[in-house]
Amino acid sequence: GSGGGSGSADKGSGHKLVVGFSQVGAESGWRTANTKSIQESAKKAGVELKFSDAQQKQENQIKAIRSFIQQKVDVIAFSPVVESGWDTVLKEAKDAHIPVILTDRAVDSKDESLYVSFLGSDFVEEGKKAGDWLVKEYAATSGDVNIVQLEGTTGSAPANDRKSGFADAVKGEPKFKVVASQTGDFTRAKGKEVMQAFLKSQPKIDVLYAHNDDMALGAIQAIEEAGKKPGTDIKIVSVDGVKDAFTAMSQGKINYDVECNPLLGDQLMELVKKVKAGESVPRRIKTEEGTFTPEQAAAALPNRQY
Amino acid sequence: MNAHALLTRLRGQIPLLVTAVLLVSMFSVGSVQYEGFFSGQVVLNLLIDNAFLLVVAVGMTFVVLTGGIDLSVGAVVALSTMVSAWLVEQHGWPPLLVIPLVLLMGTAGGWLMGWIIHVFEIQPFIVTLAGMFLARGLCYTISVESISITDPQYTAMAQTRIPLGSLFVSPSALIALLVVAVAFVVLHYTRLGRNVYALGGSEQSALLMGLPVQRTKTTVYAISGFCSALGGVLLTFYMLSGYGLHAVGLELDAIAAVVIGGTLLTGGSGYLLGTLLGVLVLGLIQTVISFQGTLSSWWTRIVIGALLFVFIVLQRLITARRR
Amino acid sequence: MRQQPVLEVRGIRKEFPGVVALDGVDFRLFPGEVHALMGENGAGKSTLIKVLTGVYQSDGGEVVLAGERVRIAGPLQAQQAGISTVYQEVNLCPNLSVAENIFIGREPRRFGLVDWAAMRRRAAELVRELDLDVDVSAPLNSYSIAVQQLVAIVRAVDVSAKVLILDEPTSSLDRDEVRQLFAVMRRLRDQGVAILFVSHFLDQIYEICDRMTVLRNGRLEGEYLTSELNQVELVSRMIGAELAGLHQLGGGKRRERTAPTGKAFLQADRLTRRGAVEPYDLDIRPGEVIGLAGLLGSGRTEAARLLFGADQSDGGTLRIEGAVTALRSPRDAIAHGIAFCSENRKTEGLVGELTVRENIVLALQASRGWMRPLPRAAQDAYALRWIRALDIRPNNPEALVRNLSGGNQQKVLLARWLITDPKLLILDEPTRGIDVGAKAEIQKLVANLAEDGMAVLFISAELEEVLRLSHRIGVLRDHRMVAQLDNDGELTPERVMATIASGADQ
Amino acid sequence: MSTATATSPVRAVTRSRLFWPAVVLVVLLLANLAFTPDFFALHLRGGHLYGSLIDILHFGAPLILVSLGMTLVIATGGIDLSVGSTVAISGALACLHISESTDPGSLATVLTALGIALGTALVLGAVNGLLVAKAGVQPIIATLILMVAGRGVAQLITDGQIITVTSDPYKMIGGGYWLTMPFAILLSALVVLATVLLTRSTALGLLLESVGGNPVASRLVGIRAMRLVALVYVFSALCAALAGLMVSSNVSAADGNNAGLWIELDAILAVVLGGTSLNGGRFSIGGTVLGALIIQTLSTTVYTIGIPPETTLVFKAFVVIVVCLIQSPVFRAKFAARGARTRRTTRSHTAAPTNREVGA
Ligand SMILES: Nc1ncnc2c1ncn2[C@@H]1O[C@H](COP(=O)(O)OP(=O)(O)OP(=O)(O)O)[C@@H](O)[C@H]1O
Ligand SMILES: Nc1ncnc2c1ncn2[C@@H]1O[C@H](COP(=O)(O)OP(=O)(O)OP(=O)(O)O)[C@@H](O)[C@H]1O
Ligand SMILES: [Mg+2]
Ligand SMILES: [Mg+2]
Repeated sequence: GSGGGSGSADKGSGHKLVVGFSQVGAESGWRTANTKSIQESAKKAGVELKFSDAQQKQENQIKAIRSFIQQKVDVIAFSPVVESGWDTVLKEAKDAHIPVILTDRAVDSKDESLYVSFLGSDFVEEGKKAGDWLVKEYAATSGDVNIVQLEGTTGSAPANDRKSGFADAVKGEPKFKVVASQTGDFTRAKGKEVMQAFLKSQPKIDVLYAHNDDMALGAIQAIEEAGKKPGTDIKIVSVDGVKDAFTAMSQGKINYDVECNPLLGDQLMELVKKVKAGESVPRRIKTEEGTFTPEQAAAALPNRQY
Repeated sequence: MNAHALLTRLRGQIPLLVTAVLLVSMFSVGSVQYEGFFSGQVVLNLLIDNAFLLVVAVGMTFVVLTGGIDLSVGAVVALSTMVSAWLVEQHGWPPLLVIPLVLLMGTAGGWLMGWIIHVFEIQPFIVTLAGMFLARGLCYTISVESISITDPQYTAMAQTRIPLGSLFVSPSALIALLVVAVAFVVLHYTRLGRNVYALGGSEQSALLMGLPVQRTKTTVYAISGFCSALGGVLLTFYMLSGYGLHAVGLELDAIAAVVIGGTLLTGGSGYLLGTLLGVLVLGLIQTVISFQGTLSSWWTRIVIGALLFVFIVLQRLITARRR
Repeated sequence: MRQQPVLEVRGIRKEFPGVVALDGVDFRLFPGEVHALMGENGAGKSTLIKVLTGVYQSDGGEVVLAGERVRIAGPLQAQQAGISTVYQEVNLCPNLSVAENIFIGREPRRFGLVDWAAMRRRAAELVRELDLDVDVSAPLNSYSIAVQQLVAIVRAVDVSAKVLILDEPTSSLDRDEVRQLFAVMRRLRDQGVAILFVSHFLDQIYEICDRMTVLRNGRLEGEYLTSELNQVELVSRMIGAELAGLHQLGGGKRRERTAPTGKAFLQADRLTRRGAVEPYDLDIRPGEVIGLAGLLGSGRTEAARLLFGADQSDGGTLRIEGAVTALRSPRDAIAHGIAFCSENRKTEGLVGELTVRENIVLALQASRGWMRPLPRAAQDAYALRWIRALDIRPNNPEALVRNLSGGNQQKVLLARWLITDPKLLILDEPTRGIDVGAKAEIQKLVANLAEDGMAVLFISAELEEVLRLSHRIGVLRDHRMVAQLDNDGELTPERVMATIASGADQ
Repeated sequence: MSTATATSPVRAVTRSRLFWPAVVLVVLLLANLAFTPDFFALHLRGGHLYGSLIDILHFGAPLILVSLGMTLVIATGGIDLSVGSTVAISGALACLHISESTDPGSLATVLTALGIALGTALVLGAVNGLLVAKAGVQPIIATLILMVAGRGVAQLITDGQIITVTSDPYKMIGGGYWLTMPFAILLSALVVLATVLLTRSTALGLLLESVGGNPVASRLVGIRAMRLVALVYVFSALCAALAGLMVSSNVSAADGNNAGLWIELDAILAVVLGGTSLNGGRFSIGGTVLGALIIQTLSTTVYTIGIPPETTLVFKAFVVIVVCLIQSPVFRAKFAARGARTRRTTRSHTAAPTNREVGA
């Protein structure tokens, strides 16, 4: 790969650290918070950040990474749009001796040496947490528990993983029945629209599991307009933990929220420095993420940034 | 042939020249703006990164020239990547069997859409939109996950680099250029090509002049289907994965490339080389964006729009003045 | 009698929703004959031709080609069966070059690839045979409708066919082209080609045709030898009644004219546009009819377009009612009371998918602006009045113009401009494709309008018509106005032709 | 073909361009009835009409508005891809203003918010109009620019976040009720009515159809084509903006990233299903409304009969294609006809969008 040549070799260590970061896009508030956190921490850490937005297109992300290689950055970090299909470009980076860090989503590449570390949350885990809570919550009841699910954008990694994680958690007990499951594209409007249809077509709904808070918030409105009480008539489990959701929780409208922390800027910068300094870093770093009950949420609400 | 004829011929080419000039000036601006921009490799990367778009746009050019439109291309690309990955990875079919199969599938799909459009006189927009839904839908019915490809032949195609001096291109880029060359010959030196233009000029007249309207139409959509499938194959090489969400909105990029290249959406007039330029313009804009590494997500979009705006307006003004 | 017909149809029936276009029509075409298909506007001529060539499928009857029954699926099959056709409206591809329009579908090829050089060469030869001076590599739409019509003819004639069908090929050709065309037709006839010829010019029919078939309202009126049926009888067969005022046909006596005096409504002074017309002067007084004569492509249309602001003049001045005016757009011209009825009804005139009524009121409505719509009642009144006055068929104001016959479309276009009652009416080939009866009517109409003080600029390829109507005749040649002849009693077509030929008045 | 010719009233109805879209809509609705028996049930709940049909109208309202503007654009032979972005921008602007104002609840605040949103839309539309009419850029590319950039602008306004507002007057537009009906339905009905009047009781409709049908001729009859075309894009932008307000007000939040995403496709589809040709010329507002409702019903159907998300698209594809076939006169003829002859006849005098002059 003459593209990068002996890329980072010729940069003195006194030289300001240059990181190329390729973001998926700006499809949600969560994503924006994630971007912001990274940009700010970079400023704080005195790292020069080359940021590029792929607008949900893997090919754009690949182009971006290529151009990082061209520009001979010191470290490349990116949150993959999707797990697969990165080997080629990552090889180019490797040939150019530029270490790569993954954030927020892993890649399924066989060749371990292509990236040094993966920093981020585990969507399957999140789904499981949501499911586990449900199992505990309904440990007492014996009757059927009718669940409706608002899925994320069809085919997107978080949607797939949160679905499967949740399914694993509840499959142990046959009383949990997912009676309806539709995509709400991670948006409030869709969430509301779909929930409204569910409320009409489903005679009995006990639980709503939403793949993200925006859809949950949309659904809450639908439930209220149908004259039911969200959180009591229909229990609501959701993922993300954005501020608006916490507000809703503090009003008891959401029963359980699994955090998916976008604020991994500082951790990333730490990692970058370590990697650059040649220290060994763990291959997998989980972002510290909690789960929230209404009480905890109410407590955490005041100092919630996003 | 006389001077006047030469002049008219030249006048026909002016939009093309203007576009080319604008493209070059855009590149030079980028070169002075960003370090490392002015390198042969950047130019070659334009081809490498946009090979599949180029192929798709070529197919789209045929359709648009007849006054039609094909919205299914993006989805067909995705479907091709999906089917390839699925067959190769999960059924262990040999690539040399899978690739022709995928191409055949795309062609057949296109042909079918063309047939429906012509025989039932339904507007291309809807038929191909339905095609788009169907193709994407089929992707998900195969799998909602993305399937990554580890097959050695594919990885080879993905990672071979054909060196040009100190630079390199990918096989895909060469394939794309080949497609352009072939398409050029077809459009300008075969009866099919001329019929395409005639159809775009006036379908009624084409019919009354005894041209094979139905055959031409179906063929054109078949070509577009083929190109989409081939684009899908190239994308598979590029991404080494099949995924239902690949190439979302690609149809718009393709149409944009075609139209920027000076082809009229109403059909009948346009240039294949224009499409090549159009693709390069879009690619160059992307490159500028990625070199300009400080743009926030939304400024990225705004700047893309702005660049497009400047380009289009200049293109219009200059060509308009020349007329 | 003679050998069997190459083409024969029996009991052909063709219905369109609401209209029976053809009803049990029989028709025979023999090799080596020129056969006229006669009938009023809307009689069914073009429909019959479209059925013969598979554009429409008949709802009844049979087509027999060279002795055997055939089902012609479409124009392509018709061509393969040896039927070559020029349809009524110019049906070529405006975006392609002249050469391509002539050869598309049968391009000369080398190694399977289109041989452009050869194509242009041969196209140039063919065009020259009709001594047309056009650049065959220029796009067709850069040429006037007449040129386009000739290109269509060239295309049809060049394929060596058994049957040649020409639907009103001469509607906007002038004498010379017609002569050229007839020469070609005779040559082909002598080679045994059967030619079906449609025209509303009786003289042409009698000059070239051996036999004719007359249609009336979609029914067969009869088949006659040209020699056995004189013009007056023919016309009465066509319209099914004794035509009052037949004297107005063919030649006819000139109407008495006293060239109006008084100040001009419009004065063009050295008006010019590069590449279209050389500087020319022209005064038009209220009540005056000015004719423009010239060969095809001489610049009559261009000259007229300048007076309407359809093209911008780039030299000279234009006075309207004494005041210097620059017409920036047709809208300006219309505001000054000028109307322009284009020679090209298909691309510059009608809006196909609008109804007859809507097309008729369009210009008037446009000048009123969208805020002041014509009341529906008024629209209907206008439509019905002119449908009756010009005998537009079908007489249904809600019929789509697209579905009208060529001549009837032309009438609609005329009506559109007449209802605006302009101060200056520019008519470019207004009687294109209009049948004898209606033509007489329209000529009378124009004359009367002039008598009532309307200024008229009248362009027609048919010199007699120009002479019959106009007080003064401007003669154009190679885009130059070479003379203006006062049309006193003495002016003859020959003299005008001479002027055109010599490029000066003697 | 003209329907005014002496035909029985029944024929006249079946010939009307609205007939087949209507049939399709009814069939779709009935299909739902099969799965959810009380699909048509309407009952009052807290003074609000409540039921699936209301939902369809309610969620369809924004699409109807956008399609309305799109119809006129398409009538002039153009197309407007930027509506989606306009939807996002207007919602974002309004919500931003309200959320920043001191008392979000006040009518004044909301009205100014609307003013800002609609005013901006006006400008955006004017830009499109000028690009198309004055600069002569092809509509699809001219509006593509705003489609791309506009989304960015919307995100810029919301700072990529979701702006939540709590303001009853604002909530009214998209979420509120009036006379037991969702206000959104009434509002869009009003706009549709106004547009019908505007186009059909003035000469606007005729002039638009003429410009779309034959631009050259239109110029020669002195129609101010340029102005009309520009105007139409402005109108389209305004409709989109109004739709944007509805969408954001309905969830009382502005989502610059997702609001109105891909709505342009749905809108165009609605117009085409409504029987308006993309080549310009004749347009049918009634048809467009039906088209929009068909689309909305379709997605509701998907939710209610529980088609799994991964097969949703396949389902939609089939419905769309079936709908088109039913609407295609040729198909119906082929379906009805025995043998080739009748087949070919119909083909020739049903004007395909492309062939403009079958007669003469
Ligand atoms: N596609 C169509 N749909 C409906 N009616 C049609 C169609 N084409 C032709 N007609 C009707 O059929 C009749 C015959 O039309 P046709 O064009 O054959 O007349 P024509 O003899 O060619 O007249 P002209 O001398 O003006 O060309 C007319 O009344 C016309 O309105
Ligand atoms: N619409 C047009 N655009 C460009 N050039 C044209 C156009 N129409 C005609 N011309 C050119 O101008 C010349 C004059 O054509 P024009 O139609 O004005 O002559 P004319 O005397 O009206 O001939 P015709 O009898 O064919 O109308 C034609 O030879 C043609 O080359
Ligand atoms: Mg005719
Ligand atoms: Mg002329």
